[in-house]
Amino acid sequence: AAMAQEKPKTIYLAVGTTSSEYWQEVIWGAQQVANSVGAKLEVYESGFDGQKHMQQLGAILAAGCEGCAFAWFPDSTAFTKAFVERAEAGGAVMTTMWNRPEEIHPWDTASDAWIANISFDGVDSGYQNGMALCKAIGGKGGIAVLKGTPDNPPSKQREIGLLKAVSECPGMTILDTQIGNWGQTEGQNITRTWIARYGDQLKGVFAQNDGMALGTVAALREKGLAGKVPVTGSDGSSDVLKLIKSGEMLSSMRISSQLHGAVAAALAYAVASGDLKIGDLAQAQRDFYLVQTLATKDNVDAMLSAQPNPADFSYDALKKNFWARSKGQIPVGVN
Amino acid sequence: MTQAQLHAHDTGAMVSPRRGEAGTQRRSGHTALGVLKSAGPIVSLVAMVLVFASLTPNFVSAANLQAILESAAVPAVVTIGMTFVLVQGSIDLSGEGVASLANILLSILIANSVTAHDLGAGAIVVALAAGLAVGALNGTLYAYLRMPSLIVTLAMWLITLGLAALLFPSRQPQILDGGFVGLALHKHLGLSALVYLAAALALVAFIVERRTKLGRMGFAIGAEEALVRLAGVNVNVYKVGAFAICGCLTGLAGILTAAQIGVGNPLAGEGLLFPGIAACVIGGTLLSGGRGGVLHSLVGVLVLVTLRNGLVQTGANPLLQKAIEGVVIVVAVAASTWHLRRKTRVVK
Amino acid sequence: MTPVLARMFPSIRSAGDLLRACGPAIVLVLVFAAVIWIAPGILKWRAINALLFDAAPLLILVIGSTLPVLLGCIDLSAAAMASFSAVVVALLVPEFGSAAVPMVLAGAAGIGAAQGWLIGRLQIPSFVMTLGTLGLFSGLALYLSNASTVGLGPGVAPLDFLGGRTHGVPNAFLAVVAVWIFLSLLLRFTRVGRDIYAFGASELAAYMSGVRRDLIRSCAFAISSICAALGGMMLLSQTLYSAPTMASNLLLPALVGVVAGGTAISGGVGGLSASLIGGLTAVMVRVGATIAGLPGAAQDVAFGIIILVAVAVTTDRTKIGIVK
Amino acid sequence: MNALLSLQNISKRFPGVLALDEIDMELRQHEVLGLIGQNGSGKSTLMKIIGGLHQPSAGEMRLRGSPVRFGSPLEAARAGIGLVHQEQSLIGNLTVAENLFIDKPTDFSRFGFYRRGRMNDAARIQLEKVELDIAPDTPVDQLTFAQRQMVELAKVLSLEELVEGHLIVLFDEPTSVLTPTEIQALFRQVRRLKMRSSVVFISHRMDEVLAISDRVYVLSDGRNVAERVKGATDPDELYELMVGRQRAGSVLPRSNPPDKKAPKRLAVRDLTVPGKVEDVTFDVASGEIVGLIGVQGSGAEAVCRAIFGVEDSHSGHIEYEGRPVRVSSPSGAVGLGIGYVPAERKAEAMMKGMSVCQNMTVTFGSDYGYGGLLLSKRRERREAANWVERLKIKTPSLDHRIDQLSGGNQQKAVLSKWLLGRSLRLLVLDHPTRGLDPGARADLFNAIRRLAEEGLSIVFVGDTLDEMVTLSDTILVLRDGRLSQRFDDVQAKRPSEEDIVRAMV
Ligand SMILES: Nc1ncnc2c1ncn2[C@@H]1O[C@H](COP(=O)(O)OP(=O)(O)OP(=O)(O)O)[C@@H](O)[C@H]1O
Ligand SMILES: Nc1ncnc2c1ncn2[C@@H]1O[C@H](COP(=O)(O)OP(=O)(O)OP(=O)(O)O)[C@@H](O)[C@H]1O
Ligand SMILES: [Mg+2]
Ligand SMILES: [Mg+2]
Repeated sequence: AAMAQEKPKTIYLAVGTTSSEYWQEVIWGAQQVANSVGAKLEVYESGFDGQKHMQQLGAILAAGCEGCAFAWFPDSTAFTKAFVERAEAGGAVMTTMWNRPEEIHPWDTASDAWIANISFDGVDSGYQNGMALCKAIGGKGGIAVLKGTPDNPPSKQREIGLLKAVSECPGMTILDTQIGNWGQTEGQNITRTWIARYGDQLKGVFAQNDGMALGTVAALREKGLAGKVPVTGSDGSSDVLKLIKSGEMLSSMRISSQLHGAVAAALAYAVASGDLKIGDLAQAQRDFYLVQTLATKDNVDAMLSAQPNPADFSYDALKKNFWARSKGQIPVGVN
Repeated sequence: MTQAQLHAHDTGAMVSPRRGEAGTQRRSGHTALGVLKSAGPIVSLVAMVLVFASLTPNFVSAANLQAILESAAVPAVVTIGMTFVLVQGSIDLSGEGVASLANILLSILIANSVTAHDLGAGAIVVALAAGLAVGALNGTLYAYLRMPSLIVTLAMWLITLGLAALLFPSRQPQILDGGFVGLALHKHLGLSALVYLAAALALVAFIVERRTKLGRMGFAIGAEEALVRLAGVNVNVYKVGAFAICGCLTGLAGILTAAQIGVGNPLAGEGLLFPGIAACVIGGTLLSGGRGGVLHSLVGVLVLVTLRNGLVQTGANPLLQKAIEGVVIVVAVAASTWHLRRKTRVVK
Repeated sequence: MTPVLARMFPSIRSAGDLLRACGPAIVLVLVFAAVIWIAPGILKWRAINALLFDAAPLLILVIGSTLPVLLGCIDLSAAAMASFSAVVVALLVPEFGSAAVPMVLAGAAGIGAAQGWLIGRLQIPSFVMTLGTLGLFSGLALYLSNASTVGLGPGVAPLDFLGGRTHGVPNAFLAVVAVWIFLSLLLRFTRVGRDIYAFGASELAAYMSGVRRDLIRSCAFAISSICAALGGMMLLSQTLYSAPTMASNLLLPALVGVVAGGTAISGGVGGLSASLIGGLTAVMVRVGATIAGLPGAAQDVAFGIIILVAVAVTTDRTKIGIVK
Repeated sequence: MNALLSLQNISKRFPGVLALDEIDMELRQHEVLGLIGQNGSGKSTLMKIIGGLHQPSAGEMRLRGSPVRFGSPLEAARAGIGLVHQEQSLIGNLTVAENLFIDKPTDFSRFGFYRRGRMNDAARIQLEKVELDIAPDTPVDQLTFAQRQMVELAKVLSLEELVEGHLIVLFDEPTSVLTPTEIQALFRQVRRLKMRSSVVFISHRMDEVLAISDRVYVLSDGRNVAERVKGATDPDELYELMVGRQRAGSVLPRSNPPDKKAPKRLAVRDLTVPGKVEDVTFDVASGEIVGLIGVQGSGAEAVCRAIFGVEDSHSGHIEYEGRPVRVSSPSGAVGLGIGYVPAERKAEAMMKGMSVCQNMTVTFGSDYGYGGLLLSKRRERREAANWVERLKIKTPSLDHRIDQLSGGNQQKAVLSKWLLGRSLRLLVLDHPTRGLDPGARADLFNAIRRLAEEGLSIVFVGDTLDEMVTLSDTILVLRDGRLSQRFDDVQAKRPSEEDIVRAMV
């Protein structure tokens, strides 16, 4: 890639949707980076339609984009390779978020353009939430599982983590697994059906994200069961934190979405502006998880009162060590 | 012999009784065959209940019936509105966007955790008005500019969804208005106010459909628009009316979703549209217009909701549920319109 | 108009007709001009070339979806079919190698034809039938792939070809052009084409004139399915990974493309050139919105408004008595 | 006499067509005014202008001396003007009562809600006028065709109660689909109506027009060419004024009687269509014209449709050119060389929005191409042009939209769709002359006769006995779905009409 010493004026950020708190925070994080270097942040939304992002990337590259900085969300793992290869062909550099096929990595594919892949550990999320659930139900009883869209890596990882927890908590059994497609209403309808089907047998619900967990809580409320049947989610969105505080939810894996956006943007900018050379990066710096914390009743107050400080997300602050909050390299064979 | 004389002659010839004389016959719905034919969708519903009941004993429990009715409430509201449009032979695809827009409007205007507004019932009025306005705009573009409703509402789908996203205040607003959230929470006879609201709306819609000019002209337009125009009826007004009703009810559905979950969601309408249309058609409302109605569509909603519930109850492979649903839609529609098959029938 | 032109385009009889016939093309030119104005860099051959490469899957879907629409039907399952066939190809390649591609295309043709045939036999609206198969294909794609992305190694000649370039032109786009030419000839110069238009203008009258409607419907839906499968493979050749939902979002843009070109949703009016223009318009609008730097949600709003304007301008209301 | 309604220099221009060209007309009080003219001469357009459906492009309309302009049928109805349309205009899924008042200023709805009781009571009164014993809340699609026509009549009669003062009632070809009994009932109503209204009556049957009208206007090409008073004219003169040629001998006699020994083209044995036709057996020789007749509902139409394969189910044997065949769809029939012109031209035979040429070549155009699959537009256009000339189809060009032709010309274009087929050997015609003017009918008959002489076999269901006797070689009479009598060699020994009628009842 062209290591233009001239600083990029724009950072291009691709997001799944602007209609969710997580993505809004990602945008916010990236915006702080852009602000701090005086660059413009352009946000591209796809509604999780990979084709749309392909066309948008194509349009940007077509208009001429040597040495551009991209922080990109591949809508599904199927598109990752195409995105990074295009960035390479267009002479740009790119960081990716979340979705990467298990068998390709930034150092073996489009390695001059693909700076890094930044994600969160879904197995860990599933495991910790699962163990919290195990504890909450006293190590015994049936739980039900709400999965996200079935072909999505975080959904699979969180399921693997849960299964690990189940194997360590032999009294906890999985009554049923259904696909809720990350949606609130679907989560609500499925949970209603579970309540009717399992009645008292249903001791807990493991929802793979906060949206479905919200639907689950709504269904439990209808039956006066909210707070009695523990529910776990993942993302740590503000409304779920409030539910954890009120006791209607048990836990949720809080990921730092601002950090996700900021690190992805900062790394892309760093390479595009020549502050960092791809060739100097180790594998652990190119494929890593960011830290995450399980939100429970014990720490939720602190989380709720914490206000992100823009200064922490400035380019200069991050540049001190882009990997300061990395949880380490993503294990091989996993994504 | 002149032709006039000839006519006088075969005067006698023509008095022989004709076949199929309606004479004293009343409505087809009152004949045994008529009842059976329009009962097709109900028969499929009953058959489905029987199948699931035999597969899992829990299926017919009171708790599960409540679950089914609660899950049917919001789709029913959407479907009632959609029926008015389909009966006229047009289609409204904008539902997902409209419901999302109404949902987000409501949740940022009612007492909530993100914005400072607290309009109370005023928020509901604004959100409903937005639905109504989009519906009326759909109808106006379709009726007065003569653009196909499919494409008008498809574009409006994108526009309203975009507006909902633009209005989204970067965090999901939690709704703090206890009375509003209570709509979904307080139960009477085991059912929330939403179910009663849906039932009441169905009743009102049924009366509108059968007893008002708007309802009756809707059927007429669906069957013979050209003739209705020929009679000098201002068809466009009724078209706009139907789309406005549809938009308003779809907006209401978005509002009710907010009551159910307790948080605003700019994607609240997702997954409402195609099942809504499928429900109408399964119930016996023809996409070509002129036939069917609110009660038909309600049966269709129950068929779909029962199916989804039953698939979960019986533990069908979750990956295959969509596929099973697809097949059931086709089979249910084919079965409920089987008696209409004719060589010369046109179905597009 | 000169007599020769009048003979070639008998339906154009006045300036108004001419304007309406050219409306979609004018809209395309205007949109393109706007894009050039925003970003002159787009005029480079490399840029256009890349755009065509990206647009190919959508364009082929638009072309395929046109045939059912010409009948007055609709094929909602096309995008799901594209994902489904991409998944099946990826699954079959380890076993059958390059032969997987023609196998899947043939399978798609068969499934499409069966779909069309069932619409006639069961007499259910195509909207419902294809809504059902939309669910069926996406469910099967999930099930067969076990809900995961399936990688595709190199060495699948047909897919390598689709992903490659000839004299710098993307082969995928060449394939689109080839399909477009072939189908245009089919529509214009063969009995099948004539029957499709007759069916669209009045199914009953066409049936009573001896048009074999089951056959025609099957043909149209088979072509739609083949094009969808081809679109799925183009996508696959770009990403080299298949996912069970990878093309699902193409459904609406494909329909928009068909209609924005001036093909009437009620059937009998329009054609493939119109669709190609409409599809390119849909692509250019998105490109323009992207380059203009509109925020994501505003892009949707702008896209919606442009569709409304384009359709308002290009709908030929004289040929459709009653608009539904 | 004082003119109730007078039209001065009324013109109506449609895109590309001048339908009315400076028409003057006067309608007096208490009179029945007959209006005749060839297909496409502008009769319906004139009625629609008076009825408020169209607005004139130029000219003035005066009602009781003061100029008026109706923007809609409702405005016309308020002024006491009612129109019975040429095509039936009832809406199938509305009730009889709703249909009766759909285009009237009524107070049967309040705040958009219907007051059904009042509406049905009012409807009952109207139905009694036309002696129709049906419940006012019956959906119209449950009525028979003729019942519907009577409802159409009641619909216009209901103006009597709703509007004060003198009425104007316009009948656009009300009789073309009525049986003689019903025509008599209609005429009784018209005569009764004269007490408080003026009537305009359009028909293609000269004798009917003369029987009911006090005065007759003749239209031609959108112009008013003649005015005649009852008693001072006769059908032949009217015909001449209208068509511009002699009536006598308008249908040519058959030059060569069909060869009785020629091989059978079609043999129908024990044909049964459930609920419509029972055990019907007959033969059609090559070049023979077989006329089927019976009262409405006697099964003639079902026989035609069964032969063409569009009845949903039928049993019995059909032999075609000596081979037993099962025809289960029109395409199957076409493959055998059988064609069918249905009675419902608009819905079943014509592709609206497509050109004359496209309509003509849809079935057999590929015969002029290559290998049955590739088309040759040049050759098929030449053939289409050939038939346009032969049948004297009046169209500006081959590429004119078929629905903008007059009824008779539409019918000829539909007919030539079949004649284009070189392999066509049997043509089934179901009421082919419905709505045609006498000149067009004569043209059509001559064409059919000529084709039969060339060897085409024809099965024909006609509108009147006169038609049957004029054209058929053999007449088969159907009664209640069964064959009740046959008359052979009709052209040689004409059966008396009494005989035929006797077989029908
Ligand atoms: N007896 C019947 N009753 C009701 N509907 C029927 C009956 N027979 C056929 N149909 C319906 O009419 C449709 C048309 O059938 P038909 O075989 O006449 O035409 P087709 O198969 O389209 O013609 P072709 O064979 O030329 O393609 C069928 O698909 C079927 O749904
Ligand atoms: N809506 C229209 N648009 C364009 N041309 C029309 C329209 N209505 C009628 N015409 C044309 O106007 C002329 C007069 O038609 P009109 O229907 O008044 O004839 P008519 O005398 O009633 O014929 P018929 O005896 O067949 O009923 C015809 O040439 C017809 O094609
Ligand atoms: Mg007329
Ligand atoms: Mg067949």
